Amino acid sequence: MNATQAMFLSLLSPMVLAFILGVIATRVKSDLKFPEDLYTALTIYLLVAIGLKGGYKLSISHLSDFWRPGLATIALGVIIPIVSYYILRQLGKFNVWNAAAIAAHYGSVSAVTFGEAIAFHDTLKEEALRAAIEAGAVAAGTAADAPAALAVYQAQGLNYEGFMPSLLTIMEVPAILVAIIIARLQSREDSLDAGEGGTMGEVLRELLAGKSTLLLIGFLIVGYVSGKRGWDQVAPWFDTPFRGVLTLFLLEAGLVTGRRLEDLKKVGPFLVVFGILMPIVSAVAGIFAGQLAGMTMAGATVLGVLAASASYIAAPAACRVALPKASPTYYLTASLAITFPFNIIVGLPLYHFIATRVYGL
Amino acid sequence: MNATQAMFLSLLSPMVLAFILGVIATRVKSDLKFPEDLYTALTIYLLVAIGLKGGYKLSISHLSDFWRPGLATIALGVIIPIVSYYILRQLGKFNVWNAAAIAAHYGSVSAVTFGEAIAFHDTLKEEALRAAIEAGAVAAGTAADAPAALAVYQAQGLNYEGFMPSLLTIMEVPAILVAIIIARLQSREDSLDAGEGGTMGEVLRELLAGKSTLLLIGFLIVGYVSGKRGWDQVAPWFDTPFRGVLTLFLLEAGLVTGRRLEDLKKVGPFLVVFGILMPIVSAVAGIFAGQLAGMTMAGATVLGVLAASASYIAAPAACRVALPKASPTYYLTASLAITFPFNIIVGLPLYHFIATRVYGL
Amino acid sequence: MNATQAMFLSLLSPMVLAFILGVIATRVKSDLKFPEDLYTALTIYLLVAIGLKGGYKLSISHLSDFWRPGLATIALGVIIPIVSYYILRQLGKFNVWNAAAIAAHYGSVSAVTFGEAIAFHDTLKEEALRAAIEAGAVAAGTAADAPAALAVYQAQGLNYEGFMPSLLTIMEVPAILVAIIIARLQSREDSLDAGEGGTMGEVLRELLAGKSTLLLIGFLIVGYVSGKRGWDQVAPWFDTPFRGVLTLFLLEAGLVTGRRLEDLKKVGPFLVVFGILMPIVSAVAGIFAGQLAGMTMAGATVLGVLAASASYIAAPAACRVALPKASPTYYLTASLAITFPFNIIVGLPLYHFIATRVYGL
Amino acid sequence: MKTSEMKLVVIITEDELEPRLTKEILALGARGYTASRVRGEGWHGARKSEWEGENVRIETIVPEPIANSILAHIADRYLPHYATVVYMQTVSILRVEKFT
Amino acid sequence: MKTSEMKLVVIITEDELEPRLTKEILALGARGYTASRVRGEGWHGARKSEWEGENVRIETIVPEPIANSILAHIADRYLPHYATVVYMQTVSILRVEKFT
Amino acid sequence: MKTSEMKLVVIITEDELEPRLTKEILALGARGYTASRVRGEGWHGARKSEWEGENVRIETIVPEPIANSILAHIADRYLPHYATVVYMQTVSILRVEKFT
Ligand SMILES: Nc1ncnc2c1ncn2[C@@H]1O[C@H](COP(=O)(O)O)[C@@H](O)[C@H]1O
Ligand SMILES: Nc1ncnc2c1ncn2[C@@H]1O[C@H](COP(=O)(O)O)[C@@H](O)[C@H]1O
Ligand SMILES: Nc1ncnc2c1ncn2[C@@H]1O[C@H](COP(=O)(O)O)[C@@H](O)[C@H]1O
Ligand code: NA
Ligand code: NA
Ligand code: NA
Repeated sequence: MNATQAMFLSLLSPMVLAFILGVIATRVKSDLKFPEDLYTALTIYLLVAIGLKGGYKLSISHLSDFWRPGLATIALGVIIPIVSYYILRQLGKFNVWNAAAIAAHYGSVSAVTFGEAIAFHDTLKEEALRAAIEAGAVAAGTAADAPAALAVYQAQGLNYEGFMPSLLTIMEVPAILVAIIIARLQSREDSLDAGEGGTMGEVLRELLAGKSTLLLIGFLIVGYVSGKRGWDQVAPWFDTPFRGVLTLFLLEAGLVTGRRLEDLKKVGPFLVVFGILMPIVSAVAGIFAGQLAGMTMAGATVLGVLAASASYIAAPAACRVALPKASPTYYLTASLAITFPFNIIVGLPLYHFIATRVYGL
Repeated sequence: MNATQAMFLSLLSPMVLAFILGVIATRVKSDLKFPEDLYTALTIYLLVAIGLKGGYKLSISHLSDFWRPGLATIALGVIIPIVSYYILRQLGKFNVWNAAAIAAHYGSVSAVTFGEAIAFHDTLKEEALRAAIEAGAVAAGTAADAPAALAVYQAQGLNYEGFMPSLLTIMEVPAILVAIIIARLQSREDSLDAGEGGTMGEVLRELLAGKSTLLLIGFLIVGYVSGKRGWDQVAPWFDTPFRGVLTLFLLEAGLVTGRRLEDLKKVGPFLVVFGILMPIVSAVAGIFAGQLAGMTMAGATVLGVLAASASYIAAPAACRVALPKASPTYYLTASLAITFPFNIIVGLPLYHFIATRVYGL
Repeated sequence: MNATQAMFLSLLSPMVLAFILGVIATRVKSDLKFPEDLYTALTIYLLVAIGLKGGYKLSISHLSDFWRPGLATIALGVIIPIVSYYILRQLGKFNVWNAAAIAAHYGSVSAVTFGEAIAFHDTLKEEALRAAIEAGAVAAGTAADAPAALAVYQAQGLNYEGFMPSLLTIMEVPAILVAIIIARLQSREDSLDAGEGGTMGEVLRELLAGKSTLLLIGFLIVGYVSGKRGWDQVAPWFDTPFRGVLTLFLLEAGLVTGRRLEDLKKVGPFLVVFGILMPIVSAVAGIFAGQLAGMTMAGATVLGVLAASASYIAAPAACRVALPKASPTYYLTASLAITFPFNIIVGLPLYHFIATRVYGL
Repeated sequence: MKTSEMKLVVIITEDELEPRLTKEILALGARGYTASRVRGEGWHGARKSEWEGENVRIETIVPEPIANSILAHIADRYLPHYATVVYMQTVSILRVEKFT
Repeated sequence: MKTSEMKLVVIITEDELEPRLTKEILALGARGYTASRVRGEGWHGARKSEWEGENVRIETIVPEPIANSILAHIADRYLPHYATVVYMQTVSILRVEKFT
Repeated sequence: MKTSEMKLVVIITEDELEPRLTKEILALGARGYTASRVRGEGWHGARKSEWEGENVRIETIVPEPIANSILAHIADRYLPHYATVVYMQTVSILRVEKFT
């Protein structure tokens, strides 16, 4: 599949279009508003669904290949915030606190962007199967999970590793810790440890017990332990309707992003450029790291997406506790109003395209 | 299918029974109460689902037949509020504001009634297929969307046009504008234009950016643009469980209606009679208009249902802004506590029956 | 299937694991929190789904066998609270009000425990079918509801009666009335009847119009009346995803239970022991009663589960009105933090094992 | 701005009582009220979840005599039976006609 | 504790007006506000469900002169057109710099 | 009605702090409190969505000495670190035993 087709496929998906519609709705001052708690409910659904599916996939795959991608993921989670921090300090002239907080967000990950990457690959697979059927390469009516279909995906590098959600979880935490350590070293102020809430231990506990990490790791284990039998019981709720629910979620994300767009002026042009270029740099790093770690092309692409994505569930909560002097306007606007839409709309097909070049497929 | 059977089929559907149960629950003073935001969440689901399906259907059908039904719809949207207004003023002795506001509601449409009309036709199709299988006309095990099944529906006039949700959207707006214009002409008071919120331009913007219009039009476009590929991705969430979700929604609608029943005394017998006869008149007008416009029998029936239905999402919001002197007790009670249940319980099979006579099927 | 396997199967289900994860989340002080209204929304879904399925199953089964299980259920609903009351008074030294309120909870039932029992049996059936296919007893690819599959379930006593949800509803009410009557007789205080809210009539009305009874009975009737045709319309929403939704619900139940665990100290060791032993006693009584009433093994097991389960929707609401002097700390902690997890985790496979012994299968 | 003085009565009680209590407040002469969903702890223990019940906070601005009859009514019918707290303050308002 | 006196202005009005009204309050000099979701009844009938609309309750602590301009603004722009109630009280606060 | 005077202390702060703060208020001698979900703006910017966090509004009726220790506690532990506003008023209450 070439770049234009992939771009097209991604842009015309109901998920991306719903996101754009949400942004437009705030621009035309629509009274459309999601109920206060629906966003939280959808987040819980998303995290549980991703965790469960990852755990199930893990339970049916070989773990021996896991350690290298795991190491690559940790490396990305450590390097990206350090690089981001220096760029933000040196070129962006941000103060220590804001630079560290933004760096924490860009080193960490976004589960929704990950979900959309999964949905994007599912669509790519369906397209590949359809094309193969049309070309007569496989029999008409071949089921999406029949061996013949899997071979088609395989040939086009569309099967990602089952443990991708584990990598999502792994990459969530280190960047935030790294950014906090940098901020402390730089500010030479240990007062943070003395103040209310905020010793390193507390921050770590907060991160591991934080809802996104807890749901992801927790349901990864649930999915792993309950295996195929468990998965079959819950798949009609957590798998089949996944892309439909994601459509609703992205509509809401569009509404939130649209409201944030007004803050773009406040954050200045540097952060806008950073919010677009940094993900591309990280994605490329992620794809190469994935290849080095011996991952499939789809796996490396998704690792690239993880590297490119900026957190907006775990990181904001952690920064409120650990870096209270950083301004939410900067880190929320950058991750939500710039990087998130960029990744969803342009990034996914772009990273897929880069990966096909890197893998020579 | 004869009138009694259709009546029976409609009355015994879980959706209608859930509505009746909701009304009973308030009558026996049950503590059953929907969470404050569940109603809004269900409304969003419903509007997105209707829009998406309509857009998808539109993308696979010929648009050349669209302009005549479109015109018929606009004509209904203009004429029904005018007729309603004069009936309410002359016979009902309502003041200008209340007559205009009620007329706006009856000229506009109810997406839930539309959803129930779709569900009703889906059930009719299933019944027709079952009967055909029993009669040996088609092979046992014929899938609901197999060509043989489609032929069965066709023969019985059960296939409605793919663009019906577009007509729903089209009919939502004009009646409200017409009613407001009437109110201003009649009251010779241009103060409205001068006051806070409420110039015609503002009202129009409010209507087009209003959540029901925005979601319907927006997802109609999303569904159209993302086509069959997009639809397949989201159908397990927005199509397969549609009637189940509608059942929950109608339970909640029943609770709201039940609470409103107490207001029946306040609004007086005239409005009760109006709330039952006006929909029938409008439905007949809608069916004939549909036939004139060359629509299928099912399409004309649904157009009749649209004409008969009274708005309770878009119109109340608009009237609060544009006709603040009208009393919500009248327009909400009439549309919610009289016309909505009448249409759901008696109207659907009745209009279907009328349509079979008009079309001679 | 032997006891260890069943235990294993139950413990490793996503539902039970989600419950355990919820408890752990509160223990590690996670910020994971369900939106305020999501719990209510899930409860409504659960009750409607159980009622509808029961009604549909009832509509396709013979009612002649119903009266004996019905009587057995009422007998259990009367005897369990009496026995509980005397144990709590004599051995536990609780005062009249608290003893009566706790007895009301243990005589009544928990719809979630029932739902989990149904899910447990569905899993047992799937396992039995898988085993039969592996053993070559039935052909590979046999559908879960094919006659051959039903014969497999039959042979292993895994088919429960279609009217089980009716029994759930029947057992909900009497215990609460019995407990209130006991409290009044014992306290020789008729002031209750005189005070605000709380005559027997009011309590009965409150119970029958209470949301859990109303939804269960209401949708049992809806399901019965709309039959197979109605069921097919709503099953994709109320049946297929049931176990997935239950997983979310049990996660939330785990969070609530976890928060209650702190109250364990307050209620003292007697109530902890009571909360574990009483359900076992009741379950055994329920299984024997079921056998006496001529029920299938699975039916008797589910009756045992009903007897063992303690209410936490209907009973707390009723006790707040009728026994305001009883302390919620006792009855909520006992039913939610002790008996509910015990039944879900250990009880289900244990009662299933006991039933296989009683039935000699 | 020219303002007048009125009494603000605030009642915090069990949420199931809202329909009944608001009807009574209006019957006692109040021209309106505002209600919101709250949770809390007090003599009757915690009321902060679905399981234990939650509370409602009702505030109404009324002339002093009506405030007194509302307080008397609450003291008589609610305080002895239900988890209830009530308090009163003086507030400055615009448009005295809206409240009398 | 050493406390200072400030005015607390409370506005109850139609929820759709929240974005506009809060912007205006800040423009008039308030340094912050707190808003919550409420329902109620009054001259304009019941506003307690999605269908009829709901209300918002906005409270803001401000120095007296700003309180007066907020009241004047409400009297001019909201009271005649929308379901609105407004009242003012005196409160004791800590950290006067936060409000001026 | 015979009423007594008490202090009403209202605290608006970050919602994550609710469990901790309410525990402390009760430890300082309050016999109860009422909490509700609010949003707002102030020195620390907007707090009106899941993303930025929301606020909680806690009100507690207490005798004057306890009110003072609550204010001192807030001034010491919350005002310097968290988005917090606190104010105090005098209210008339029924049933003084409930609050002392
Ligand atoms: N001292 C207090 N200050 C503020 N609210 C209170 C106080 N005491 C009780 N409440 C509220 O009033 C409700 C009923 O109080 P009680 O009757 O004391 O249980 C509680 O659930 C709290 O929401
Ligand atoms: N006397 C009152 N006391 C407290 N709140 C009131 C009062 N009157 C009206 N309200 C509130 O203010 C809103 C608008 O009032 P109104 O303009 O009188 O309809 C109502 O929906 C109530 O929430
Ligand atoms: N002047 C004010 N009046 C009322 N509420 C305020 C005011 N200033 C701040 N708040 C509330 O207190 C929270 C914290 O304030 P701050 O510490 O100033 O950011 C805000 O989010 C508002 O909800
Ligand atoms: Na990243
Ligand atoms: Na109409
Ligand atoms: Na029981």
